[in-house]
Amino acid sequence: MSDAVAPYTPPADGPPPSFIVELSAFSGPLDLLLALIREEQVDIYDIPIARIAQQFVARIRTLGLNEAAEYLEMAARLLRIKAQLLLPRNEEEQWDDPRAELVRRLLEYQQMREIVDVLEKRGEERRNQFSRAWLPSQPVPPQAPLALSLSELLASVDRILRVTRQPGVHDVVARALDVPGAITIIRAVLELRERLRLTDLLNNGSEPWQVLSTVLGLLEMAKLGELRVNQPKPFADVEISRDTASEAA
Amino acid sequence: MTPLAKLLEAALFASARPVPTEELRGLDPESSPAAIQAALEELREHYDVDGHGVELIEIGGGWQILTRAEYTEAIERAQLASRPHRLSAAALESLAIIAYRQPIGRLEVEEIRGVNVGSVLKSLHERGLIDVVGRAEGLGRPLLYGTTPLFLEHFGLRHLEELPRADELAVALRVQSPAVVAEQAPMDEPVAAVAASSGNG
Amino acid sequence: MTPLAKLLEAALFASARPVPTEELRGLDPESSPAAIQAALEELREHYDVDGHGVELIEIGGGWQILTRAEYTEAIERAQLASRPHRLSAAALESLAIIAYRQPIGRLEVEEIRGVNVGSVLKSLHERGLIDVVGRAEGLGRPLLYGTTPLFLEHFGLRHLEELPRADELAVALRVQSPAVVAEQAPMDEPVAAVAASSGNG
Repeated sequence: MSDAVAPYTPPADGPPPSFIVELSAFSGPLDLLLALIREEQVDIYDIPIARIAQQFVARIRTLGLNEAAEYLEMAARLLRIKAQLLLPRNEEEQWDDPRAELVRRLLEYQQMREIVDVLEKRGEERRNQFSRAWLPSQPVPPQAPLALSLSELLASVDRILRVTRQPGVHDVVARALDVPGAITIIRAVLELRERLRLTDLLNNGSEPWQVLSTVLGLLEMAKLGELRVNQPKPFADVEISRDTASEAA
Repeated sequence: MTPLAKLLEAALFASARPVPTEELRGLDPESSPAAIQAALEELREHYDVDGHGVELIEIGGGWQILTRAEYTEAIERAQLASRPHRLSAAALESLAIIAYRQPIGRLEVEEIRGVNVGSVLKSLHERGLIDVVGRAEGLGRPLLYGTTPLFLEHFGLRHLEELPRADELAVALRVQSPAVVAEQAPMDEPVAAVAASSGNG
Repeated sequence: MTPLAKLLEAALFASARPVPTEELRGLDPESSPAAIQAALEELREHYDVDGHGVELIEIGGGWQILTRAEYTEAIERAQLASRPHRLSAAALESLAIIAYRQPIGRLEVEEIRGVNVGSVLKSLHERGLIDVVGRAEGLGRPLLYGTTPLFLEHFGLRHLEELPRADELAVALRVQSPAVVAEQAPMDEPVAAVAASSGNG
């Protein structure tokens, strides 16, 4: 980033301006992450998470993207991976690289960008040709005949049967919680931003154990006086803020 | 054709309205009005002499390319013939539920499909495939729907009893709402079996 | 030109959208598909060899007459037509995912892009580039999206297969798509597997 970019000052209060992400050169956190990986010239299969996470956090601060939940969620994810990498490993146990999922997503995203390039090129060629624009008004043709078949109707019956017979039953797999890890992440995110929402720390893909770890971590930190947790009304987004009063003390 | 005639053809084709001669001049500032006029004549003649399905005509001070009248009928016929209307998956599902469960109210259909079906029922009604056959008792006396003779005609059925698999669907639809079943089901038992057994009870 | 080529020209001129091949056949039921094809070739060649401002191309599952690219600038300068806006990066990314993974639900698009796509999908739907093509099974029966013929037209594609195959791209696609199509899912598939794969795939 050049020096020309003024340091971003978050607004004193009120919702963050929603156009920030639109104006940004990046179309999402994965885009930014890929750009960093390219800039740093690191191997995508062996990402130095500590370095990249630090760069990512620094960059979203510079760009003022830390008001966008998606970037913040990615920052939290990177810090979570970093924390998991620091955990002591048992040599005999099978170890899953915590970066694997991120690498898969980055590759998938990279491939999608290649398709975008193809689409952009083809779209640009097509944009340079006009179709017939002026069409004299014609009488409205009568309603087209209906195409219906019994097999289609029966296929619908099958679909309905399937749905009514298959209520959503999930297998529940117990998973150990990682409250200290969650606390590390929350601290790092709070470092970045004074107030945030619970949804900034979690995303659709968060697993139950991650949600529970985060919630327990929040409660623990609230007890320690590191932050305040507030829910304005039932089912509203949970708001988290740094407890500046106790910090000063 | 001369380059100017080709440019005029492209411009008239792309324009959303008939184009007056003065505006055509904006296409090529170096061409004189006489040159534009000559190119228009060239294009018109090309369409007429060479034998095209379209023609260039001047109307109300503007120029436009139109399809020749002799082809209009064939074009309309082809459009109609090639676009039979298909029912959406949503409409078919609602129609199937009404066929097997009639008379049935809107809310019941929505409960089974899990989505709002107001507009779907409206379009099925407009198509003449379902009709209001009565009103339920109770609050608001909601309308009840059933299929029409046109429905039978469409599927080549003499009467509703000819619809296959009525028993199967009737059983499935009598099952309690999925949420309740889920709570009762033992975790390791296949779901389909649960639904079937509770249906028979 | 032959009478059939003239008829096809008229029909193609009368439509702002590509005309599907079946509709072209409906223009003259007595002509064989081969004859229609030959007449299309004749028309295309006529436009190319004879030198016209327009050309005939195969696109979006049909045939369409379009102006030649070399005249675009002049037409735009004369304000007789204007090019459509480019799609945003967000819209293009979402479209690319939907084109390759259709039918696909909103959550899966969001998972790949890493951002919320609700408003993007809404605008793509309003522009007619994507449509709802079904519903997934499982909780809430989320809507599944697919691309439309207008998508092909917008990107000058004859059909979806014209896009590079996944294995031709530098990075290999994820092996299995988690989206389960209502129509394709086998009857006895346990729903738990569906819910699990779409939840955190």
